[in-house]
Amino acid sequence: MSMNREWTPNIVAFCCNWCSYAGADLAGSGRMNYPANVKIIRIPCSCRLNPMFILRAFQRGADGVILCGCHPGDCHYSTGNYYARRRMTVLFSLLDYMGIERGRTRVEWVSAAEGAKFAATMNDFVKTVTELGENKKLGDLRCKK
Amino acid sequence: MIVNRLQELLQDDENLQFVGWEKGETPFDRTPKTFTAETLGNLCYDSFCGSNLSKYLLSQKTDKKTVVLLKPCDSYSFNQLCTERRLNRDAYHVIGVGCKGKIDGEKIRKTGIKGILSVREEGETLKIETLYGTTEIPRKDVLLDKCLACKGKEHKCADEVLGESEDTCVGDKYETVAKLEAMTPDERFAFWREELSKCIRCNACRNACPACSCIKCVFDNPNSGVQNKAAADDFEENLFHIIRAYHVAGRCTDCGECSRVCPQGIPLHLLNRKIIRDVNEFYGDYQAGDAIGQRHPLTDFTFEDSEPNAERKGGGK
Amino acid sequence: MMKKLPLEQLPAFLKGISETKTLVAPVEKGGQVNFDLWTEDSTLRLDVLKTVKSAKGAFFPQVEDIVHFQMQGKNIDIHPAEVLTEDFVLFGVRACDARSFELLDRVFLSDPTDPFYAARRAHGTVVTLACNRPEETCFCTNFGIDGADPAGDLSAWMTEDTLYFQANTEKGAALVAGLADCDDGEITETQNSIREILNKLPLSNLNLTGFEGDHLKERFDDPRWEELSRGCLGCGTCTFVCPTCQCYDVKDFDSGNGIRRFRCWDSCMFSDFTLMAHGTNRPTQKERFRQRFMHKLVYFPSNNDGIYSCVGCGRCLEKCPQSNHIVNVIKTLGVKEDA
Amino acid sequence: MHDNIIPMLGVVTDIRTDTPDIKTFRVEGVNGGKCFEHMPGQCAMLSVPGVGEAMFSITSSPTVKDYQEFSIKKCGCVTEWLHHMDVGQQITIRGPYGRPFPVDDALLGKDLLFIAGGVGLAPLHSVINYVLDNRSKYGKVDIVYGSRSKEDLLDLPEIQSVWADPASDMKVHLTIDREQEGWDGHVGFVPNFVKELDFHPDRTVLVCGPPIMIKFVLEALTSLGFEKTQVYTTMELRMKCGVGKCGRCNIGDKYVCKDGPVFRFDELDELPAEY
Repeated sequence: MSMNREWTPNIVAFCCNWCSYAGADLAGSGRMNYPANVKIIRIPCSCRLNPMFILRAFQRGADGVILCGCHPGDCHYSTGNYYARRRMTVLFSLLDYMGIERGRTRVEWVSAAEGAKFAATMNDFVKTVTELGENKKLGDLRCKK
Repeated sequence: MIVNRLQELLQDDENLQFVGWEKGETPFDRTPKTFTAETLGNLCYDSFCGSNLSKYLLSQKTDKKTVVLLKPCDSYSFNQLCTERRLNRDAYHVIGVGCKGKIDGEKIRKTGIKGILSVREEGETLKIETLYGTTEIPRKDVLLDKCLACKGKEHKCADEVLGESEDTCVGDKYETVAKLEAMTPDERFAFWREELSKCIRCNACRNACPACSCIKCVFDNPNSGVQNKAAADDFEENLFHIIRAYHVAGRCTDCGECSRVCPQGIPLHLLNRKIIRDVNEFYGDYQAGDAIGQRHPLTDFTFEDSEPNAERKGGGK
Repeated sequence: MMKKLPLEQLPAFLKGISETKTLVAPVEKGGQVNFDLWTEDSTLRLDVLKTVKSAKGAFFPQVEDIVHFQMQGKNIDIHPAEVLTEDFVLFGVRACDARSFELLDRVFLSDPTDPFYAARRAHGTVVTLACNRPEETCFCTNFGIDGADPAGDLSAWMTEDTLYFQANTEKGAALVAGLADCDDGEITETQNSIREILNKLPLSNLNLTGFEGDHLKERFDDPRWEELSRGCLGCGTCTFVCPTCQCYDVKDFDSGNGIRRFRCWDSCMFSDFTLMAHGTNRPTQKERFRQRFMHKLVYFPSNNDGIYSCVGCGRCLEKCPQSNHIVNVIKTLGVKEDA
Repeated sequence: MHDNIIPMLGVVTDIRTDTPDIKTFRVEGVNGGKCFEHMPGQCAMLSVPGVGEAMFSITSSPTVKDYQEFSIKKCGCVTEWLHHMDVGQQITIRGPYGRPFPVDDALLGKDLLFIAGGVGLAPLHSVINYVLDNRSKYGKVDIVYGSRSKEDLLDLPEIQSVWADPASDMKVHLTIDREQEGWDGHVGFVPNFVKELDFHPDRTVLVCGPPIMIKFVLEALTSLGFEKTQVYTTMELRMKCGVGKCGRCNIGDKYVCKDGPVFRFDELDELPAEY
């Protein structure tokens, strides 16, 4: 690995199967640009996101984690994203309290039709995380190359 | 006085069992115990009975009607466990016992008093006899941390109340939380790193916690990839404590057992208290264990809930 | 010949050691005193008798890698972890912890020798310190340990203004070679005052009859284990602060760039300790609780010339969240002499 | 000097599917040949890095010169992984661990009776073949082996063609738990079968199988007049280090990995009943 290669953040995006994953698909088929360092993980619903998943992502080298789900009111399972909204609010606040910058975690509601929003969201998130720099706080030293 | 009342109860039903504390070897040893009619004489309740008996009830057989002694703060945990259907309210006769704050043996030792043979309460003073002579210390200086954040003298669940209680709360219990919130992320991180790096992974905080009542914890599942007994990396320590605190979000009654039992004195309650403060702020005031059957904020929602991304300094106001 | 060092020169003495060797001593961090790396900025706490964790970690760390693997297709590369090759000094160990090393030796240095432990033992110099102010939770005297005369490579006694040293091995003598000689009698007074307190300790006369190996099954089948274990939370506090608990677990961690196999302290109090694919042979806390104390008081002596695997340091008495500790067990199950 | 806890490399050179949930793996050193010498009844730690390490009894006889075999039932993480791998896979191996059956000592010249149930044949397999290769040193040999069904009988081809061959001078008694089409042998549980076969109590017995089977076999043997000092079994507990240090397999003052896994029943009687 070249030493002077510019650092780019690793982003893990957890996407709800019903809306945001399709939104990401649309962004792709519409040839909208968003950075290649966003790794998408599909989950059945935004409320499937176990806090352990987020921490594991950080452990294995993610610099930012974003959750994308259906807009409130549009959940395929009626209410999943309402629960997710509360859970993530509390979790992200706790992570911030422990010193993990607020900008590294985010929740966005992206519908299947919002390919452009997906791309814009990712561009913006990558920009925020790039400014924050490398995640040195929640990473696992053993996983560093 | 308490034992007399328990003896009376025995006259109505000689099959009762009693859950209380027993005196141990050192002046501070108070072991949770289940007593029968024969052993009831050993039951003891005094200023050193700081441990919360609610969690202890989970490990006891309930083939007999159980009389349990609960301090005001313990009654919250009892309610919460009843709410979660881990305890059956009808199986217990709850005696609310008066509490004027419990004494922390560790704090006495930390003041440098060594070789403690006995501790006597005289009003607001503790007379301490040691191997190296006698000494005194004000009672209020060595109360358990959880008593300094007392939730009040009211028993939230009791069939009868014996003795007087006192609210021992000093100042604002969110003071330290607010102080941390005012720091920069890097300072906060440094604070928690220093504290959590002391963790020896004994799991006492989890095992003592009345809200941690899962029969099998995710940290005991080798297939979860969690190194539950090895602080093999800083990350593992952070992971454990974040998940531990977050898993009891909305259910934590702020009973303070986690910090009391920590052998390394990590202020774990500061994590839980942060969550309680957030939940109160975002979703309205809520006290877990206030009453049996409450629905806690994280298993509930409204259509108008705030968005997670809102910028909050230190995750707070 | 004894050596002495004015107490105000202690920091310089320690600095001298730390310049050539790693120096581990009881230092305060985050309000807790533990054996940790000493540097000039450390807060040395020789007044604290009981560090939270015992000194065993210097020879048997809580976590250590034993082997690394690289996987490539169907092939595996095995890279054993390096054993310690540098000398270190463990300063300020009390008599109880010093004895615990002898007990650990019986486990790790018995055939087959544990290479990691053996290397640390070979490279470590243990400097002990007499216990000026024994505490109420101390019960080391029951196990023939004398807090006024600690073992180790180099024994030390501290008075108001002076530190006295007595070397027991060549390794120990090397550390204090440059110090002034003094008369053996200078510590007699300190020793006497320590012994006076030791005799007054409330737990100094525990009755250990009935815990010999030939009573094994009798002790095991004692119905009182049920009652004793009731309050046990099943946490590992007692095990992890204990100087003689030596059970460990071996685990693999896949870091994404190789697999690290490490071992870490384990506790027989944990529910997964003996868990197998088909279940566990110690299904309730009663069996796990019993295992810990049977091992310390019956099984270990039965295999080791009657030596108990407890040194009476009293850490578990102070730290058990439920005050449910080894002294309770000894007092409850020990054979009572008929009055 | 690392050998006791650092594993060496082994290659799986053959995988045989014996029953629906048991496979037998042949393991050789990377340069061919055995990884180490062993005695019947001893165990080895096999591991798949990243998955875990587990103790298995060595199924092949020490008289096999070129390799070692392990018959492994699928029941946990490691075994699951082993069952899914292909020939040529490297694994790690260390051993041998434990006390073997006293084949060159107490068993010499004795009339032997082997009793096995299910995968419990694996550790006895090693002894039986060792006895077969040194046939003149031992007296009469009977093998009682039972399983849930015909398909679950381990090593059936070898049993029928080698052990039951008159040239081997051993008697094989097979049984399955329930009636099954295509099975004309004995049907019934092993302990009852042992009683029906009415062995003379001068035999030395080696038994291995599920704990419940061992319990009833022991009762059956006692009713036939056997003493506990004549019966050997091999135990299994959770093990990690294999050298009597990690404390996991400790029962009473014994460590199964070091003082066992082979125990005589009168020795087990002196241990607390915690296995």
